[in-house]
Amino acid sequence: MELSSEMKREMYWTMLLARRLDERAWVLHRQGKIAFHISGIGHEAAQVGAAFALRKGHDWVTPYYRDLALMLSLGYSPRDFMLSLMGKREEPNSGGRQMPSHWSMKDANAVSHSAPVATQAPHASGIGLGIKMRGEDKVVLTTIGEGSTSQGEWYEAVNWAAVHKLPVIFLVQNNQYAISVRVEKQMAVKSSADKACGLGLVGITADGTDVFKMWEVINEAAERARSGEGPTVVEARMYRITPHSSDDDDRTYRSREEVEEHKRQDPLLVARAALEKDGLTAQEHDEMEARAKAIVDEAVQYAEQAPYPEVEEGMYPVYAEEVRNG
Amino acid sequence: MELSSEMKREMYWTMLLARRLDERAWVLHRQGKIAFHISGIGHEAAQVGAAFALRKGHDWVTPYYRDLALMLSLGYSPRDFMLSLMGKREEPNSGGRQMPSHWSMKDANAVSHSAPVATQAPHASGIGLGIKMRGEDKVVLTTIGEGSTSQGEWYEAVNWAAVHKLPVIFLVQNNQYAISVRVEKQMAVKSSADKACGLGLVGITADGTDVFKMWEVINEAAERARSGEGPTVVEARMYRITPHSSDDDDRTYRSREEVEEHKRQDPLLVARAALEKDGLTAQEHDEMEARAKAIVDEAVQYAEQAPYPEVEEGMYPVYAEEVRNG
Amino acid sequence: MAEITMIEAIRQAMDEELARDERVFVMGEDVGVRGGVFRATVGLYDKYGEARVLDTPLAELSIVGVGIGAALYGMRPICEIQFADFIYPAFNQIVSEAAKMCYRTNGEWTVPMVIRAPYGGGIGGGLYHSQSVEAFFTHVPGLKVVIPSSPYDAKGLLKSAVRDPNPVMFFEPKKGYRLIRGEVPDGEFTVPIGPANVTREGSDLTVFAYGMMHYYALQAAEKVAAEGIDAEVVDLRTLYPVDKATVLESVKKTGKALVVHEDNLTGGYGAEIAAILAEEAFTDLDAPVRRLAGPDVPAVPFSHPLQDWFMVNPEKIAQAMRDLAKY
Amino acid sequence: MAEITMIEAIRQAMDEELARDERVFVMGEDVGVRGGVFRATVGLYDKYGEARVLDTPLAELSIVGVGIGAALYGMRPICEIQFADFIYPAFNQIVSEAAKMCYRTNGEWTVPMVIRAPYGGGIGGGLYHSQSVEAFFTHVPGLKVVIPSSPYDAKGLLKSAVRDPNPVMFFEPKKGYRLIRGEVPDGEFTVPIGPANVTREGSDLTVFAYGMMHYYALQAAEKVAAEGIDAEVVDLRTLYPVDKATVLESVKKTGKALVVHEDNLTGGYGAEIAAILAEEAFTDLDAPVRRLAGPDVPAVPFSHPLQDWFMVNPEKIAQAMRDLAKY
Ligand SMILES: Cc1ncc(C[n+]2csc(CCOP(=O)(O)OP(=O)(O)O)c2C)c(N)n1
Ligand SMILES: Cc1ncc(C[n+]2csc(CCOP(=O)(O)OP(=O)(O)O)c2C)c(N)n1
Ligand SMILES: [Mg+2]
Ligand SMILES: [Mg+2]
Repeated sequence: MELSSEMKREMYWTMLLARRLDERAWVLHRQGKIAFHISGIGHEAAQVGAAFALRKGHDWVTPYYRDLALMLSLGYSPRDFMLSLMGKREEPNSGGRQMPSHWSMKDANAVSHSAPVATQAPHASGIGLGIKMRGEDKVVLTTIGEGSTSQGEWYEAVNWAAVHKLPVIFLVQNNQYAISVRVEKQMAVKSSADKACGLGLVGITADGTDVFKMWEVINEAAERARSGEGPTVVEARMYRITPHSSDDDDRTYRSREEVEEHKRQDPLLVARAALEKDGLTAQEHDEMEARAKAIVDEAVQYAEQAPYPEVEEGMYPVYAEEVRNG
Repeated sequence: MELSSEMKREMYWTMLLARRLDERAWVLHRQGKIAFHISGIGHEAAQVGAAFALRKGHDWVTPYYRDLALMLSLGYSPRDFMLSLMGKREEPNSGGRQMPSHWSMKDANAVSHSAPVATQAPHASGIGLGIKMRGEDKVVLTTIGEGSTSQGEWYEAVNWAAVHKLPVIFLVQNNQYAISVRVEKQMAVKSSADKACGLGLVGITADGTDVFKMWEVINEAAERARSGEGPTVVEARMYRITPHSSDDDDRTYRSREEVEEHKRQDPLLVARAALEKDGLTAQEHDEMEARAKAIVDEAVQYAEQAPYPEVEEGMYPVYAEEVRNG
Repeated sequence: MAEITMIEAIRQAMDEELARDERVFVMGEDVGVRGGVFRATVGLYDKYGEARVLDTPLAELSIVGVGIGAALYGMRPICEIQFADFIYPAFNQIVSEAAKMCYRTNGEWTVPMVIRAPYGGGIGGGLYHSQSVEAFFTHVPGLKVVIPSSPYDAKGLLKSAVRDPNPVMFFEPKKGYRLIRGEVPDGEFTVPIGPANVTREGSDLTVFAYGMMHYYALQAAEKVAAEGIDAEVVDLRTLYPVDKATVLESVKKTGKALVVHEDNLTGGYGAEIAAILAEEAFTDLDAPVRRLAGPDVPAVPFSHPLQDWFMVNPEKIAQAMRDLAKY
Repeated sequence: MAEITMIEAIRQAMDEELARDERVFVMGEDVGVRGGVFRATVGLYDKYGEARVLDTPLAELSIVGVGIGAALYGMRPICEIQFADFIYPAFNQIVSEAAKMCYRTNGEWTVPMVIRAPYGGGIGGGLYHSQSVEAFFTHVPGLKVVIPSSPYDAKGLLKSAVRDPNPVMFFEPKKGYRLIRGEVPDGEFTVPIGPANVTREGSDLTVFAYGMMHYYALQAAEKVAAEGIDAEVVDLRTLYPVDKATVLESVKKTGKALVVHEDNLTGGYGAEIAAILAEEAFTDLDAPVRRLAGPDVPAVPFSHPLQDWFMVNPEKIAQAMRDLAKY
């Protein structure tokens, strides 16, 4: 399968929108309008490449907190994101109960992410088991940071999928850091994809700054999964361009030069260069930017005016019997 | 380094003694004299080979429940074992608090084993970290069953050791079964030693029915550890000749033919054949047997007459301040 | 109606639920060909096949974590933890994920699953095959915690648990697996999760218990009845959420309460019952709320005299009842 | 004597213990170069080097499991869990191993280690950065559980914890890290693990609390003092083993008890205090034992109005005191 020009532009557009939303979150934080933001800047190519390789609404995803671009690809809206940043009632992940960026979107088969890292990985294997039991041709994608692959939880999930040949794609977004801790202190192998060889499944290391390459790799993994050949670990390599979160001060553990150097490999620049070769004009790009800005502005405005939850809402739904609609 | 004939005989003697003790435990169980036994029959070569490659009282061990032969090699006595089977007060692992075969022997640097599988693996890495911090030339050996390497606990322990190049040997005793579950349902690789490649350390699969080969392999791993080259995973392959424990009925999940076939590769027979080539006579062997029988008889008698704990002893020592001597 | 054992009742419940709903499946260590180390799943592998009666890797964390994923996908997993003592590796998945999923998604996702585990001592299992773990879960909103004490309840409650839309922790008193027998109807029935059960009416004092200790409490009540003490016995059954109304009503009547469990005393489930009574039955109480429980040592020791010392038994319960009646 | 913050007191304690005893080392996620996400270990990496201030893999199970191994070997690890909410992956190692090692070996092996973790809500952390987890550990014989509420106690208790021959769970009220300030002597001192602390004498009722809630309880007591209610306040400090004597003595004097914590109500630590009073202070009590705690929902929600709704605060405590005083 080949990506059409139209599809490529759609992918770039999603990356761009994610980036502008993310940047705006940092601004809102500086303005004191939101309390917390955890950023996906630098991760957009891997996420959009992966998401576009899935059949939306058919395949499943158990994402992690940096997956704004991935979630947008699946239909999560800029408004949803802004509502989540502000803890507003309408926020669809949790009605204001969860921190921002802890996604959940049932329509899109995107399962809720909690916060303790790696817990989503066994869920993906369980979903894969369900798919296999029902004999369906779905796949499940689960994402994680490289640091979090140190958790036994991730190992057990991958092992399950390997033993049962489940249709799961384990996408590791290796941005070189777990907060302040470099990847060399997490693992003695060069790539988390190397871990696959110890568990009996395919492992692939890919350039996570190249959205079209990522699409290819995940597309292949999905094919493998659909045809019953089992799971794949994919490590996408990129760099976390921002601090870990709005609570972090990354100057305490890495130099500005290091960060600046990696900005040259910004996945947005990489994709834009490719699209320009493909005919994208400066004017078209300006229009995209203008559209993104308008959307972001509107989303912020909407979310700012949206109400907070009523305090009574804190009491439920602890149990399924207590779920209320609306 | 080469094994002397004397050393080889000592190793064989330890295997034989372990076997006879183990067999007696099954008899005691049939007689209703003990409530529980978990057997190491079939595992003796791997354990004795490994133990003899260590510097006793210098190196450290975090063992698991099948390690009777390993523990005997380190100085655990037949009386200790019988006291443990009977839950007697003098039992040195725990004063009757722990189930049989849940070893602990501080003199020998053999750390207490609990029962939840795989918990001993991170302890080994922690001991290895201590050794490294102090700059000592000790190694730590930790043992486990192949099924238990499915636990995230084991993965995390091995990963730690690999990242920090700790002097740890992870010995997996692959006896084909975890109770009733065959190894193919635990892992998608052929050997748990293959898991090492995913974690960046050396992995070696060895014939666990050949005590002298096992000695060599562990000896090499220990050399690597002592010289700062880091940890090794060794899988010793053997067969669990008995049911999982005295509570198990293995006829429900495997055929008698399968078991009989594997008995031909009994590590005791293998070692004896090698020693006979080395000059061991039938008469010498008979003497060994007679000595073993006498020792086992004496141990049983001693343990039978030994007192149970006083009920007051149940109350302590919950905290280190409450430890009593004697 | 046949008299069957507790374990047979549990097996029947799973069998019937597997037959009733194809989303239901069973997984755990040795539950397949072996039929479980306690034989709770015997015959199910042959009847429903490997896909629905799964031998898992030896890894509790993922038994539960994979179960949660399957539940999210629409299946109804019954996960067996071989001994309650081995549930701790799965603690994160249970507490962070299963319990909080409904609340944290405002109900968008729910986790209908059952986690079964044999618990309790008195079977020579020593420190790591005898533990009671309920108190770790009766503090976790989002979970339901159930412990049956009779074959009837075991079957009826387990069937309810499988049909419940929430994660249900189902702890089975292993000492009672073959020891406790009782009448169980052949056809379909369920016992609702929620209500406690007054299994013996009385007027002098109330004994609150569950699982094996409830079985013993009834024996103890018979014993002291002969001495003129008329005890009410309440089988708590659903420990969480707790059936406060039944607890309070009983003490309103009797004025005296004894709470019994085999788990360690301090921070055990009995503390919550005592606290409820201290707060909401203040004027009803004619005596201090007594707790009878395992001592505060790490777990049941192996050696027989030590095990006997640890375990609560009918005679210890009877003695506590006598003391309380005298107050 | 300088006035310092709670977090500075904690940092000082570790600094001094690292200097005093070369067996002591600190490990955890981001504790090295970064100095901890709350900056509790700032400067220690530079001062003591990478070998003694270790950035670990992101894996709590092995942070604790490796710590246990090191302790068995003779070291004195201080393990940091970044947020108490993330301690569950280590639950098995803490409960099965650290807690039970001494008992199960009849004292042959002991595990002298400290596990530090920030806990508690009110800081906008939502469901997974606000949890109180003490009740899971105050039910585990073999552990000691400590929660300081002042810089003085934080420093003195942490130093005692490092020197204690047992595993000590040391939970730090993160909301108080920079908010709570107090005088702390410069030189060597320790505060013993064990005794609770009567921080305000009073005659009308007793408030039992710890951590942030104790800080608030003192504020509430001042508030109601102006209204003529003379409250005694007890800082429980060492939650496990509990200092029963101090608890009972105070209620003997005041006759009324309010137990406060921010953790969920049901099965929380307050239940044990209430149960002790219900059993051993029956004749001293002039009113029901009141518990004021977080509601029984999975954890503190993120959105500000919901967080405020969840959290116990000085005004809620004052109100509960007024109600109780009136009884
Ligand atoms: C179990 C657990 N421990 C600790 C944390 C705190 N924490 C949040 S993100 C993070 C680093 C994650 O690093 P990585 O997996 O590489 O993902 P990244 O953030 O770099 O994308 C840590 C330690 C957590 N959320 N969960
Ligand atoms: C955490 C945990 N889960 C389950 C058990 C019950 N159990 C005891 S031994 C065993 C099988 C172990 O198999 P393996 O690791 O291959 O070792 P083997 O017994 O074959 O030597 C199981 C499931 C346990 N002890 N601990
Ligand atoms: Mg990272
Ligand atoms: Mg095995």
